[in-house]
Amino acid sequence: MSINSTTKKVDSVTVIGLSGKITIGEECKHLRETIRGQLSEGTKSILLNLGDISYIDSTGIGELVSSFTSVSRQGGQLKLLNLTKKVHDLLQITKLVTVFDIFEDEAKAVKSFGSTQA
Amino acid sequence: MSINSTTKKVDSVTVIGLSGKITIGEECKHLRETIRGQLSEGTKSILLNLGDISYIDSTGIGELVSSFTSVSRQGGQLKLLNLTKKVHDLLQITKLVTVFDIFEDEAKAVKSFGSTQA
Amino acid sequence: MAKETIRVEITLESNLKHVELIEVIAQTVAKQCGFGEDGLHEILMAVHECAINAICHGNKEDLQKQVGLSLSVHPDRLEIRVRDQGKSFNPNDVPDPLDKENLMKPAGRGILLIQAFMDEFRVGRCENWGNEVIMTKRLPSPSQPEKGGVGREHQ
Amino acid sequence: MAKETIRVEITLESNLKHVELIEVIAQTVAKQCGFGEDGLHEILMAVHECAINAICHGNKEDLQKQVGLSLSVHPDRLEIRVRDQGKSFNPNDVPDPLDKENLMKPAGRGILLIQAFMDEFRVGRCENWGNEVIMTKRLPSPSQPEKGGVGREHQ
Ligand SMILES: Nc1ncnc2c1ncn2[C@@H]1O[C@H](COP(=O)(O)OP(=O)(O)O)[C@@H](O)[C@H]1O
Ligand SMILES: Nc1ncnc2c1ncn2[C@@H]1O[C@H](COP(=O)(O)OP(=O)(O)O)[C@@H](O)[C@H]1O
Repeated sequence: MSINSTTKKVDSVTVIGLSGKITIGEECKHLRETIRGQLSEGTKSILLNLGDISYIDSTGIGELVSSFTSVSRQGGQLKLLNLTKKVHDLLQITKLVTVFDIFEDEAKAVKSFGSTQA
Repeated sequence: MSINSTTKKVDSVTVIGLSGKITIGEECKHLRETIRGQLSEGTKSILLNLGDISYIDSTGIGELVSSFTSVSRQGGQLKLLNLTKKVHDLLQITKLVTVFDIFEDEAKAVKSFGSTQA
Repeated sequence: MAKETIRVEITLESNLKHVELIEVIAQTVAKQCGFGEDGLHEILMAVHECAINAICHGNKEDLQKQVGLSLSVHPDRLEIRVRDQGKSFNPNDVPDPLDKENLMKPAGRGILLIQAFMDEFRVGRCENWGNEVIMTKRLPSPSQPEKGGVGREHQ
Repeated sequence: MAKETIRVEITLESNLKHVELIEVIAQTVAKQCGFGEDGLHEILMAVHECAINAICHGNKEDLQKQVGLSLSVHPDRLEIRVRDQGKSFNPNDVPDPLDKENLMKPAGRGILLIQAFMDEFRVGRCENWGNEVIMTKRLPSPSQPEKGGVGREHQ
Protein backbone atom coordinates (compact mmCIF):
# COMPACT_ATOMS: atom_id res chain seq x y z
CA MET A 1 0.00 0.00 0.00
CA SER A 2 1.43 3.40 -0.94
CA ILE A 3 -0.34 5.74 1.44
CA ASN A 4 0.49 6.78 4.97
CA SER A 5 -1.28 9.02 7.43
CA THR A 6 -0.38 10.80 10.64
CA THR A 7 -2.90 12.54 12.82
CA LYS A 8 -2.46 15.49 15.17
CA LYS A 9 -4.81 17.77 17.03
CA VAL A 10 -4.45 21.56 16.62
CA ASP A 11 -6.94 23.36 18.85
CA SER A 12 -10.20 21.59 18.10
CA VAL A 13 -9.18 20.53 14.61
CA THR A 14 -7.88 17.06 13.64
CA VAL A 15 -5.16 17.51 11.05
CA ILE A 16 -4.55 14.34 9.02
CA GLY A 17 -1.30 14.39 7.07
CA LEU A 18 -1.40 12.05 4.10
CA SER A 19 1.60 10.97 2.07
CA GLY A 20 1.89 8.76 -1.01
CA LYS A 21 -0.94 8.18 -3.44
CA ILE A 22 -4.72 8.21 -3.22
CA THR A 23 -5.59 5.67 -5.88
CA ILE A 24 -7.97 2.80 -6.55
CA GLY A 25 -7.68 -0.10 -4.12
CA GLU A 26 -5.92 -0.21 -0.76
CA GLU A 27 -5.01 3.46 -0.82
CA CYS A 28 -8.61 4.67 -1.14
CA LYS A 29 -9.69 2.13 1.46
CA HIS A 30 -7.09 3.51 3.87
CA LEU A 31 -8.43 7.04 3.48
CA ARG A 32 -12.03 5.85 3.89
CA GLU A 33 -11.21 3.96 7.08
CA THR A 34 -9.18 6.82 8.50
CA ILE A 35 -12.12 9.20 8.06
CA ARG A 36 -14.60 6.65 9.35
CA GLY A 37 -12.41 6.11 12.43
CA GLN A 38 -12.35 9.83 13.15
CA LEU A 39 -16.11 10.18 12.73
CA SER A 40 -16.77 7.24 15.07
CA GLU A 41 -14.69 9.05 17.69
CA GLY A 42 -16.90 12.10 17.30
CA THR A 43 -14.42 14.25 15.38
CA LYS A 44 -16.19 17.08 13.58
CA SER A 45 -13.38 19.23 12.18
CA ILE A 46 -10.99 17.49 9.80
CA LEU A 47 -8.21 19.15 7.87
CA LEU A 48 -6.55 16.89 5.27
CA ASN A 49 -2.96 17.88 4.52
CA LEU A 50 -2.30 16.67 0.97
CA GLY A 51 1.15 18.25 0.69
CA ASP A 52 2.90 14.90 0.41
CA ILE A 53 0.39 13.32 -1.94
CA SER A 54 2.09 12.78 -5.28
CA TYR A 55 -0.77 11.31 -7.19
CA ILE A 56 -4.56 11.06 -7.00
CA ASP A 57 -6.60 9.19 -9.60
CA SER A 58 -10.31 9.57 -10.40
CA THR A 59 -11.18 6.96 -7.78
CA GLY A 60 -9.14 8.93 -5.25
CA ILE A 61 -10.94 12.13 -6.18
CA GLY A 62 -14.21 10.28 -5.67
CA GLU A 63 -12.97 9.17 -2.26
CA LEU A 64 -12.24 12.76 -1.27
CA VAL A 65 -15.77 13.72 -2.31
CA SER A 66 -17.23 10.79 -0.33
CA SER A 67 -15.18 11.79 2.69
CA PHE A 68 -16.45 15.34 2.41
CA THR A 69 -20.03 14.06 2.23
CA SER A 70 -19.66 11.68 5.20
CA VAL A 71 -18.19 14.38 7.41
CA SER A 72 -20.87 16.90 6.39
CA ARG A 73 -23.62 14.36 7.11
CA GLN A 74 -22.33 14.04 10.67
CA GLY A 75 -22.55 17.81 11.00
CA GLY A 76 -18.79 18.23 10.61
CA GLN A 77 -16.48 19.93 8.13
CA LEU A 78 -13.65 18.55 5.96
CA LYS A 79 -11.16 20.98 4.45
CA LEU A 80 -7.99 20.60 2.41
CA LEU A 81 -4.48 21.90 3.05
CA ASN A 82 -1.33 22.22 0.93
CA LEU A 83 -2.35 21.00 -2.50
CA THR A 84 0.48 20.36 -4.94
CA LYS A 85 0.08 21.88 -8.37
CA LYS A 86 -0.89 18.50 -9.81
CA VAL A 87 -3.61 17.89 -7.25
CA HIS A 88 -4.89 21.45 -7.56
CA ASP A 89 -5.10 21.00 -11.35
CA LEU A 90 -7.21 17.86 -10.83
CA LEU A 91 -9.68 19.68 -8.58
CA GLN A 92 -9.82 22.48 -11.12
CA ILE A 93 -10.56 20.12 -14.01
CA THR A 94 -13.27 18.37 -12.00
CA LYS A 95 -14.64 21.72 -10.73
CA LEU A 96 -14.23 20.50 -7.16
CA VAL A 97 -12.34 23.67 -6.23
CA THR A 98 -15.84 25.09 -5.92
CA VAL A 99 -16.76 22.44 -3.37
CA PHE A 100 -13.73 22.16 -1.11
CA ASP A 101 -12.36 24.82 1.20
CA ILE A 102 -8.67 24.85 0.28
CA PHE A 103 -5.85 26.38 2.37
CA GLU A 104 -2.14 26.91 2.06
CA ASP A 105 -1.51 27.81 5.66
CA GLU A 106 -2.28 25.46 8.51
CA ALA A 107 -2.94 28.16 11.11
CA LYS A 108 -5.37 29.97 8.84
CA ALA A 109 -7.07 26.69 7.98
CA VAL A 110 -7.46 25.76 11.64
CA LYS A 111 -8.85 29.20 12.45
CA SER A 112 -11.43 28.94 9.66
CA PHE A 113 -13.21 26.05 11.41
CA GLY A 114 -14.32 28.41 14.17
CA SER A 115 -14.07 27.32 17.81
CA THR A 116 -17.53 25.86 18.32
CA GLN A 117 -16.82 22.22 17.54
CA ALA A 118 -14.75 19.41 19.04
CA MET B 1 27.78 7.67 -21.28
CA SER B 2 27.67 5.40 -18.24
CA ILE B 3 31.34 4.74 -17.57
CA ASN B 4 33.91 6.69 -15.60
CA SER B 5 37.57 6.11 -14.99
CA THR B 6 40.14 7.40 -12.55
CA THR B 7 43.82 6.68 -12.86
CA LYS B 8 46.50 6.47 -10.20
CA LYS B 9 50.07 5.23 -10.09
CA VAL B 10 51.10 2.67 -7.47
CA ASP B 11 54.82 1.94 -7.72
CA SER B 12 55.32 1.35 -11.42
CA VAL B 13 51.77 0.18 -12.00
CA THR B 14 48.97 2.29 -13.46
CA VAL B 15 45.77 1.43 -11.67
CA ILE B 16 42.67 2.39 -13.64
CA GLY B 17 39.48 2.38 -11.60
CA LEU B 18 36.41 1.95 -13.77
CA SER B 19 32.85 2.51 -12.64
CA GLY B 20 29.55 2.07 -14.45
CA LYS B 21 29.04 -0.24 -17.39
CA ILE B 22 31.29 -1.63 -20.11
CA THR B 23 28.80 -2.06 -22.91
CA ILE B 24 28.46 -1.59 -26.66
CA GLY B 25 28.92 1.99 -27.85
CA GLU B 26 30.38 4.94 -25.98
CA GLU B 27 31.32 2.88 -22.94
CA CYS B 28 33.52 0.46 -24.87
CA LYS B 29 35.00 3.37 -26.80
CA HIS B 30 35.91 5.08 -23.55
CA LEU B 31 37.77 2.00 -22.32
CA ARG B 32 39.56 1.60 -25.66
CA GLU B 33 40.70 5.23 -25.65
CA THR B 34 41.79 5.11 -22.04
CA ILE B 35 44.02 2.09 -22.76
CA ARG B 36 45.30 3.61 -25.99
CA GLY B 37 46.15 6.82 -24.14
CA GLN B 38 48.15 4.91 -21.55
CA LEU B 39 50.01 2.91 -24.18
CA SER B 40 50.93 6.04 -26.10
CA GLU B 41 52.46 7.41 -22.90
CA GLY B 42 54.56 4.29 -22.62
CA THR B 43 52.67 2.64 -19.77
CA LYS B 44 53.45 -1.08 -19.61
CA SER B 45 51.77 -2.24 -16.41
CA ILE B 46 48.02 -1.71 -16.22
CA LEU B 47 45.74 -2.92 -13.46
CA LEU B 48 42.02 -2.49 -14.20
CA ASN B 49 39.92 -2.17 -11.07
CA LEU B 50 36.45 -3.44 -12.05
CA GLY B 51 35.01 -3.29 -8.53
CA ASP B 52 32.50 -0.59 -9.46
CA ILE B 53 31.50 -2.08 -12.80
CA SER B 54 27.91 -3.22 -12.53
CA TYR B 55 27.46 -4.66 -15.97
CA ILE B 56 29.58 -5.87 -18.88
CA ASP B 57 28.02 -7.16 -22.11
CA SER B 58 29.61 -9.40 -24.75
CA THR B 59 30.98 -6.35 -26.57
CA GLY B 60 32.53 -5.17 -23.30
CA ILE B 61 34.10 -8.58 -22.74
CA GLY B 62 35.51 -8.36 -26.26
CA GLU B 63 36.88 -4.92 -25.41
CA LEU B 64 38.66 -6.30 -22.34
CA VAL B 65 40.21 -9.01 -24.53
CA SER B 66 41.28 -6.43 -27.13
CA SER B 67 42.78 -4.28 -24.37
CA PHE B 68 44.70 -7.27 -23.07
CA THR B 69 46.00 -8.00 -26.57
CA SER B 70 47.03 -4.39 -27.26
CA VAL B 71 48.93 -4.11 -24.02
CA SER B 72 50.65 -7.47 -24.55
CA ARG B 73 51.66 -6.48 -28.08
CA GLN B 74 53.44 -3.43 -26.63
CA GLY B 75 55.32 -5.74 -24.28
CA GLY B 76 53.16 -4.78 -21.32
CA GLN B 77 50.75 -6.55 -19.03
CA LEU B 78 47.08 -5.93 -18.24
CA LYS B 79 45.57 -7.51 -15.13
CA LEU B 80 42.19 -7.31 -13.43
CA LEU B 81 41.28 -6.35 -9.88
CA ASN B 82 38.12 -6.69 -7.75
CA LEU B 83 35.67 -8.52 -9.96
CA THR B 84 32.08 -8.57 -8.77
CA LYS B 85 30.37 -11.95 -8.73
CA LYS B 86 28.49 -11.06 -11.91
CA VAL B 87 31.62 -10.09 -13.81
CA HIS B 88 33.51 -13.12 -12.52
CA ASP B 89 30.66 -15.36 -13.70
CA LEU B 90 30.94 -13.83 -17.18
CA LEU B 91 34.67 -14.53 -17.39
CA GLN B 92 33.99 -18.06 -16.17
CA ILE B 93 31.32 -18.70 -18.81
CA THR B 94 33.58 -17.33 -21.54
CA LYS B 95 36.62 -19.24 -20.15
CA LEU B 96 38.52 -15.96 -19.94
CA VAL B 97 39.44 -16.67 -16.32
CA THR B 98 42.17 -18.79 -17.92
CA VAL B 99 43.46 -15.76 -19.83
CA PHE B 100 43.35 -12.90 -17.33
CA ASP B 101 45.36 -12.58 -14.15
CA ILE B 102 42.69 -11.72 -11.59
CA PHE B 103 43.33 -10.24 -8.13
CA GLU B 104 41.27 -9.33 -5.11
CA ASP B 105 43.96 -7.32 -3.38
CA GLU B 106 45.55 -4.24 -4.91
CA ALA B 107 48.89 -4.59 -3.12
CA LYS B 108 49.28 -8.20 -4.21
CA ALA B 109 48.25 -7.31 -7.73
CA VAL B 110 50.78 -4.48 -7.93
CA LYS B 111 53.51 -6.73 -6.58
CA SER B 112 52.77 -9.39 -9.20
CA PHE B 113 53.85 -7.09 -12.01
CA GLY B 114 57.46 -7.24 -10.78
CA SER B 115 59.52 -4.08 -10.61
CA THR B 116 61.20 -4.18 -14.02
CA GLN B 117 58.75 -2.07 -16.00
CA ALA B 118 57.53 1.50 -16.01
CA MET C 1 5.02 -4.22 -41.12
CA ALA C 2 4.03 -1.23 -39.05
CA LYS C 3 5.01 2.21 -40.30
CA GLU C 4 5.54 3.69 -36.85
CA THR C 5 9.03 3.91 -35.39
CA ILE C 6 7.92 2.23 -32.20
CA ARG C 7 4.94 -0.03 -31.74
CA VAL C 8 4.15 -1.90 -28.55
CA GLU C 9 1.19 -4.27 -28.13
CA ILE C 10 0.26 -5.74 -24.78
CA THR C 11 -2.38 -8.34 -24.03
CA LEU C 12 -3.25 -9.13 -20.44
CA GLU C 13 -5.90 -10.86 -18.40
CA SER C 14 -8.39 -8.47 -16.81
CA ASN C 15 -6.72 -8.17 -13.47
CA LEU C 16 -6.22 -4.85 -11.73
CA LYS C 17 -2.81 -6.06 -10.57
CA HIS C 18 -1.61 -5.75 -14.18
CA VAL C 19 -2.45 -2.05 -14.43
CA GLU C 20 0.95 -1.11 -13.08
CA LEU C 21 2.69 -3.10 -15.83
CA ILE C 22 0.66 -1.24 -18.44
CA GLU C 23 1.57 2.06 -16.78
CA VAL C 24 5.29 1.32 -16.59
CA ILE C 25 5.46 0.29 -20.24
CA ALA C 26 3.48 3.34 -21.34
CA GLN C 27 5.82 5.57 -19.34
CA THR C 28 8.88 3.92 -20.85
CA VAL C 29 7.61 4.50 -24.37
CA ALA C 30 6.50 8.05 -23.57
CA LYS C 31 9.93 8.85 -22.14
CA GLN C 32 11.48 7.63 -25.39
CA CYS C 33 9.17 10.12 -27.18
CA GLY C 34 10.75 12.97 -25.24
CA PHE C 35 7.85 13.84 -22.95
CA GLY C 36 8.86 15.77 -19.85
CA GLU C 37 7.70 15.20 -16.30
CA ASP C 38 4.28 16.82 -16.74
CA GLY C 39 3.54 15.08 -20.02
CA LEU C 40 4.58 11.75 -18.53
CA HIS C 41 2.24 12.26 -15.62
CA GLU C 42 -0.66 13.16 -17.90
CA ILE C 43 -0.06 10.06 -20.00
CA LEU C 44 0.26 7.94 -16.86
CA MET C 45 -3.10 9.14 -15.60
CA ALA C 46 -4.86 8.72 -18.95
CA VAL C 47 -3.55 5.16 -19.34
CA HIS C 48 -4.40 4.37 -15.73
CA GLU C 49 -8.01 5.56 -16.01
CA CYS C 50 -8.50 3.89 -19.35
CA ALA C 51 -7.05 0.53 -18.28
CA ILE C 52 -9.18 0.48 -15.15
CA ASN C 53 -12.30 1.25 -17.21
CA ALA C 54 -11.46 -1.57 -19.64
CA ILE C 55 -10.95 -4.06 -16.81
CA CYS C 56 -13.80 -2.95 -14.53
CA HIS C 57 -16.54 -1.61 -16.83
CA GLY C 58 -15.61 -3.37 -20.09
CA ASN C 59 -14.59 -6.82 -18.88
CA LYS C 60 -16.32 -6.67 -15.47
CA GLU C 61 -13.07 -8.01 -13.97
CA ASP C 62 -13.67 -11.39 -15.66
CA LEU C 63 -10.20 -12.99 -15.66
CA GLN C 64 -11.17 -14.99 -18.75
CA LYS C 65 -11.40 -11.73 -20.66
CA GLN C 66 -8.41 -9.83 -21.92
CA VAL C 67 -7.40 -6.23 -22.06
CA GLY C 68 -5.19 -4.94 -24.85
CA LEU C 69 -2.91 -1.93 -24.93
CA SER C 70 -1.25 -0.65 -28.04
CA LEU C 71 1.25 2.20 -28.13
CA SER C 72 2.44 3.61 -31.41
CA VAL C 73 4.84 6.43 -31.84
CA HIS C 74 4.14 8.48 -34.95
CA PRO C 75 6.36 11.35 -36.09
CA ASP C 76 3.98 13.90 -34.55
CA ARG C 77 2.09 12.00 -31.84
CA LEU C 78 1.88 9.11 -29.43
CA GLU C 79 -1.21 7.02 -30.04
CA ILE C 80 -2.53 4.78 -27.30
CA ARG C 81 -5.32 2.26 -27.81
CA VAL C 82 -6.95 0.33 -25.00
CA ARG C 83 -9.19 -2.60 -25.90
CA ASP C 84 -11.58 -4.66 -23.85
CA GLN C 85 -13.94 -7.56 -24.60
CA GLY C 86 -17.04 -5.91 -23.22
CA LYS C 87 -20.35 -4.57 -24.51
CA SER C 88 -20.38 -1.40 -26.56
CA PHE C 89 -20.53 1.90 -24.73
CA ASN C 90 -20.93 5.42 -25.99
CA PRO C 91 -19.04 8.09 -24.04
CA ASN C 92 -21.71 10.62 -25.06
CA ASP C 93 -24.24 8.70 -22.98
CA VAL C 94 -22.14 9.06 -19.86
CA PRO C 95 -23.38 11.69 -17.36
CA ASP C 96 -21.29 14.87 -17.35
CA PRO C 97 -19.40 14.92 -14.03
CA LEU C 98 -19.31 18.72 -14.17
CA ASP C 99 -23.11 19.02 -14.07
CA LYS C 100 -24.35 20.40 -10.79
CA GLU C 101 -26.27 17.24 -9.93
CA ASN C 102 -23.19 15.06 -10.54
CA LEU C 103 -20.56 17.20 -8.86
CA MET C 104 -20.78 15.33 -5.54
CA LYS C 105 -20.98 11.83 -7.01
CA PRO C 106 -18.26 9.44 -5.86
CA ALA C 107 -17.37 8.35 -9.43
CA GLY C 108 -17.61 9.26 -13.09
CA ARG C 109 -14.55 11.50 -13.58
CA GLY C 110 -12.16 9.17 -15.44
CA ILE C 111 -13.10 10.08 -18.99
CA LEU C 112 -13.10 13.78 -18.07
CA LEU C 113 -9.49 13.46 -16.92
CA ILE C 114 -8.45 11.51 -20.01
CA GLN C 115 -9.97 14.22 -22.18
CA ALA C 116 -8.17 16.91 -20.20
CA PHE C 117 -4.80 15.20 -20.46
CA MET C 118 -4.81 13.90 -24.02
CA ASP C 119 -5.25 15.77 -27.30
CA GLU C 120 -7.73 13.26 -28.67
CA PHE C 121 -10.11 10.72 -27.15
CA ARG C 122 -12.55 8.55 -29.05
CA VAL C 123 -14.20 5.18 -28.63
CA GLY C 124 -14.80 2.63 -31.37
CA ARG C 125 -15.34 -1.08 -31.73
CA CYS C 126 -12.42 -3.36 -32.51
CA GLU C 127 -12.85 -6.62 -34.43
CA ASN C 128 -12.41 -9.75 -32.28
CA TRP C 129 -12.39 -7.47 -29.26
CA GLY C 130 -14.98 -5.08 -27.88
CA ASN C 131 -14.48 -1.40 -27.18
CA GLU C 132 -11.35 0.31 -28.37
CA VAL C 133 -10.49 3.64 -26.79
CA ILE C 134 -8.12 5.66 -28.94
CA MET C 135 -6.16 8.45 -27.27
CA THR C 136 -3.43 10.55 -28.81
CA LYS C 137 -1.06 13.14 -27.49
CA ARG C 138 1.10 15.38 -29.63
CA LEU C 139 4.82 14.84 -29.12
CA PRO C 140 6.68 17.69 -27.46
CA SER C 141 8.74 19.59 -30.02
CA PRO C 142 12.44 18.97 -29.36
CA SER C 143 13.23 22.69 -29.66
CA GLN C 144 10.86 23.95 -27.00
CA PRO C 145 10.48 21.30 -24.29
CA GLU C 146 6.87 21.10 -23.14
CA LYS C 147 6.01 22.74 -19.87
CA GLY C 148 3.00 20.56 -19.13
CA GLY C 149 -0.13 21.87 -17.48
CA VAL C 150 -3.45 20.41 -18.44
CA GLY C 151 -2.63 19.86 -22.07
CA ARG C 152 -5.49 21.92 -23.47
CA GLU C 153 -3.18 24.67 -24.61
CA HIS C 154 -1.88 22.34 -27.33
CA GLN C 155 -5.09 22.74 -29.28
CA MET D 1 -6.85 -14.16 -28.36
CA ALA D 2 -3.63 -15.18 -26.70
CA LYS D 3 -3.74 -17.86 -24.01
CA GLU D 4 -0.89 -16.41 -21.99
CA THR D 5 -1.61 -14.22 -18.99
CA ILE D 6 0.68 -11.51 -20.28
CA ARG D 7 1.74 -10.92 -23.85
CA VAL D 8 3.78 -7.95 -25.04
CA GLU D 9 4.74 -7.33 -28.66
CA ILE D 10 7.14 -4.58 -29.65
CA THR D 11 8.09 -3.44 -33.13
CA LEU D 12 10.91 -0.96 -33.58
CA GLU D 13 13.15 0.44 -36.26
CA SER D 14 16.64 -1.08 -36.24
CA ASN D 15 18.30 1.56 -34.16
CA LEU D 16 20.64 0.72 -31.30
CA LYS D 17 19.14 3.62 -29.35
CA HIS D 18 15.96 1.54 -28.95
CA VAL D 19 17.72 -1.35 -27.24
CA GLU D 20 17.22 0.26 -23.85
CA LEU D 21 13.47 0.48 -24.41
CA ILE D 22 13.40 -3.23 -25.21
CA GLU D 23 15.43 -3.93 -22.09
CA VAL D 24 13.26 -1.85 -19.77
CA ILE D 25 10.06 -3.47 -21.03
CA ALA D 26 11.55 -6.97 -20.73
CA GLN D 27 12.64 -6.17 -17.18
CA THR D 28 9.20 -4.87 -16.29
CA VAL D 29 7.52 -8.03 -17.54
CA ALA D 30 10.15 -10.26 -15.89
CA LYS D 31 9.64 -8.50 -12.57
CA GLN D 32 5.92 -9.18 -12.85
CA CYS D 33 6.86 -12.87 -13.30
CA GLY D 34 8.55 -12.86 -9.91
CA PHE D 35 12.18 -13.08 -11.04
CA GLY D 36 14.69 -11.93 -8.44
CA GLU D 37 17.71 -9.72 -8.98
CA ASP D 38 19.89 -12.42 -10.54
CA GLY D 39 17.18 -13.71 -12.84
CA LEU D 40 16.37 -10.16 -13.94
CA HIS D 41 20.02 -9.53 -14.78
CA GLU D 42 20.27 -12.74 -16.78
CA ILE D 43 17.14 -11.85 -18.74
CA LEU D 44 18.44 -8.32 -19.26
CA MET D 45 21.70 -9.61 -20.72
CA ALA D 46 20.02 -12.22 -22.94
CA VAL D 47 17.59 -9.65 -24.35
CA HIS D 48 20.41 -7.11 -24.79
CA GLU D 49 22.63 -9.50 -26.74
CA CYS D 50 19.77 -10.78 -28.83
CA ALA D 51 18.41 -7.34 -29.71
CA ILE D 52 21.88 -6.14 -30.71
CA ASN D 53 22.35 -9.20 -32.93
CA ALA D 54 18.97 -8.61 -34.59
CA ILE D 55 19.79 -4.96 -35.26
CA CYS D 56 23.46 -5.35 -36.22
CA HIS D 57 23.78 -8.81 -37.82
CA GLY D 58 20.18 -9.40 -38.91
CA ASN D 59 19.13 -5.98 -40.14
CA LYS D 60 22.64 -4.54 -40.67
CA GLU D 61 21.45 -1.40 -38.86
CA ASP D 62 19.16 -0.56 -41.80
CA LEU D 63 16.65 1.87 -40.28
CA GLN D 64 14.09 0.79 -42.88
CA LYS D 65 14.10 -2.66 -41.31
CA GLN D 66 12.32 -3.52 -38.12
CA VAL D 67 13.12 -5.54 -35.08
CA GLY D 68 10.38 -7.31 -33.16
CA LEU D 69 10.28 -8.40 -29.55
CA SER D 70 7.59 -10.59 -28.10
CA LEU D 71 7.30 -11.50 -24.44
CA SER D 72 4.79 -14.08 -23.31
CA VAL D 73 4.31 -15.22 -19.78
CA HIS D 74 3.22 -18.85 -19.57
CA PRO D 75 2.33 -20.57 -16.30
CA ASP D 76 5.78 -22.18 -16.12
CA ARG D 77 8.04 -19.94 -18.19
CA LEU D 78 8.76 -16.58 -19.76
CA GLU D 79 9.18 -16.86 -23.50
CA ILE D 80 11.02 -14.14 -25.39
CA ARG D 81 11.13 -13.94 -29.17
CA VAL D 82 13.32 -11.52 -31.08
CA ARG D 83 12.71 -11.10 -34.81
CA ASP D 84 14.70 -9.37 -37.51
CA GLN D 85 14.29 -8.92 -41.25
CA GLY D 86 17.65 -10.35 -42.20
CA LYS D 87 19.02 -13.39 -44.02
CA SER D 88 18.79 -16.77 -42.40
CA PHE D 89 21.55 -17.80 -40.02
CA ASN D 90 22.23 -21.06 -38.28
CA PRO D 91 23.72 -20.78 -34.79
CA ASN D 92 25.42 -24.15 -35.30
CA ASP D 93 27.58 -22.58 -38.03
CA VAL D 94 28.87 -19.94 -35.64
CA PRO D 95 32.44 -20.53 -34.35
CA ASP D 96 32.58 -21.76 -30.75
CA PRO D 97 34.03 -18.88 -28.69
CA LEU D 98 35.40 -21.39 -26.18
CA ASP D 99 37.67 -23.04 -28.78
CA LYS D 100 41.30 -22.31 -28.16
CA GLU D 101 41.73 -20.46 -31.46
CA ASN D 102 38.73 -18.21 -30.71
CA LEU D 103 39.38 -17.46 -27.07
CA MET D 104 41.20 -14.18 -27.79
CA LYS D 105 38.84 -12.95 -30.51
CA PRO D 106 37.24 -9.57 -29.81
CA ALA D 107 33.70 -10.82 -30.54
CA GLY D 108 31.47 -13.87 -30.85
CA ARG D 109 30.35 -14.42 -27.24
CA GLY D 110 26.76 -13.15 -27.35
CA ILE D 111 25.01 -16.42 -28.13
CA LEU D 112 27.17 -18.23 -25.58
CA LEU D 113 25.93 -15.83 -22.88
CA ILE D 114 22.31 -16.15 -23.98
CA GLN D 115 22.61 -19.92 -23.76
CA ALA D 116 24.17 -19.68 -20.32
CA PHE D 117 21.46 -17.37 -18.99
CA MET D 118 18.32 -18.85 -20.52
CA ASP D 119 16.90 -22.37 -20.29
CA GLU D 120 16.23 -22.61 -24.00
CA PHE D 121 17.64 -20.93 -27.11
CA ARG D 122 16.68 -21.72 -30.67
CA VAL D 123 16.54 -19.92 -33.99
CA GLY D 124 13.84 -20.28 -36.61
CA ARG D 125 12.36 -18.32 -39.48
CA CYS D 126 9.30 -16.19 -38.97
CA GLU D 127 6.81 -15.47 -41.75
CA ASN D 128 6.92 -11.88 -43.04
CA TRP D 129 10.04 -11.39 -40.97
CA GLY D 130 13.44 -13.08 -41.04
CA ASN D 131 15.15 -14.82 -38.17
CA GLU D 132 13.24 -15.45 -35.00
CA VAL D 133 15.27 -16.25 -31.90
CA ILE D 134 13.21 -18.01 -29.26
CA MET D 135 14.49 -17.96 -25.70
CA THR D 136 12.70 -19.24 -22.63
CA LYS D 137 13.42 -19.10 -18.94
CA ARG D 138 11.55 -21.09 -16.32
CA LEU D 139 9.69 -18.92 -13.82
CA PRO D 140 11.04 -18.96 -10.28
CA SER D 141 8.79 -21.05 -8.06
CA PRO D 142 7.00 -18.75 -5.62
CA SER D 143 7.81 -21.04 -2.67
CA GLN D 144 11.58 -21.06 -3.07
CA PRO D 145 12.75 -17.75 -4.55
CA GLU D 146 15.52 -18.29 -7.08
CA LYS D 147 19.02 -17.52 -6.00
CA GLY D 148 20.33 -16.85 -9.47
CA GLY D 149 23.79 -17.85 -10.61
CA VAL D 150 24.25 -18.95 -14.19
CA GLY D 151 20.88 -20.57 -14.50
CA ARG D 152 22.16 -24.00 -15.43
CA GLU D 153 21.22 -25.47 -12.08
CA HIS D 154 17.55 -25.16 -13.00
CA GLN D 155 17.87 -28.07 -15.38
N1 LIG E 1 -14.39 0.30 -21.37
C1 LIG E 1 -15.65 0.59 -20.99
N2 LIG E 1 -16.65 -0.28 -21.21
C2 LIG E 1 -17.92 0.00 -20.83
N3 LIG E 1 -18.28 1.13 -20.22
C3 LIG E 1 -17.34 2.05 -19.97
C4 LIG E 1 -15.97 1.84 -20.33
N4 LIG E 1 -15.27 2.93 -19.95
C5 LIG E 1 -16.15 3.77 -19.39
N5 LIG E 1 -17.39 3.25 -19.38
C6 LIG E 1 -18.62 3.88 -18.87
O1 LIG E 1 -18.40 5.26 -18.71
C7 LIG E 1 -18.66 5.66 -17.37
C8 LIG E 1 -17.74 6.79 -16.97
O2 LIG E 1 -16.43 6.34 -16.89
P1 LIG E 1 -15.38 7.21 -16.10
O3 LIG E 1 -15.52 8.62 -16.53
O4 LIG E 1 -14.05 6.59 -16.27
O5 LIG E 1 -15.83 7.14 -14.58
P2 LIG E 1 -16.00 5.89 -13.60
O6 LIG E 1 -15.14 4.81 -14.12
O7 LIG E 1 -15.57 6.45 -12.30
O8 LIG E 1 -17.45 5.56 -13.62
C9 LIG E 1 -18.49 4.41 -16.55
O9 LIG E 1 -19.20 4.45 -15.35
C10 LIG E 1 -19.02 3.35 -17.50
O10 LIG E 1 -20.41 3.29 -17.44
N1 LIG F 1 20.06 -12.12 -35.87
C1 LIG F 1 21.14 -12.57 -36.54
N2 LIG F 1 21.17 -12.54 -37.89
C2 LIG F 1 22.24 -12.98 -38.57
N3 LIG F 1 23.35 -13.47 -37.99
C3 LIG F 1 23.40 -13.53 -36.65
C4 LIG F 1 22.31 -13.09 -35.86
N4 LIG F 1 22.64 -13.28 -34.55
C5 LIG F 1 23.87 -13.79 -34.55
N5 LIG F 1 24.34 -13.96 -35.80
C6 LIG F 1 25.64 -14.54 -36.20
O1 LIG F 1 26.16 -15.21 -35.10
C7 LIG F 1 27.45 -14.71 -34.80
C8 LIG F 1 27.72 -14.83 -33.31
O2 LIG F 1 26.87 -13.96 -32.62
P1 LIG F 1 27.23 -13.59 -31.14
O3 LIG F 1 27.55 -14.86 -30.42
O4 LIG F 1 26.13 -12.78 -30.60
O5 LIG F 1 28.56 -12.76 -31.23
P2 LIG F 1 28.89 -11.37 -31.96
O6 LIG F 1 27.60 -10.66 -32.13
O7 LIG F 1 29.83 -10.71 -31.03
O8 LIG F 1 29.53 -11.76 -33.26
C9 LIG F 1 27.46 -13.31 -35.32
O9 LIG F 1 28.77 -12.86 -35.59
C10 LIG F 1 26.64 -13.45 -36.58
O10 LIG F 1 27.41 -13.95 -37.63
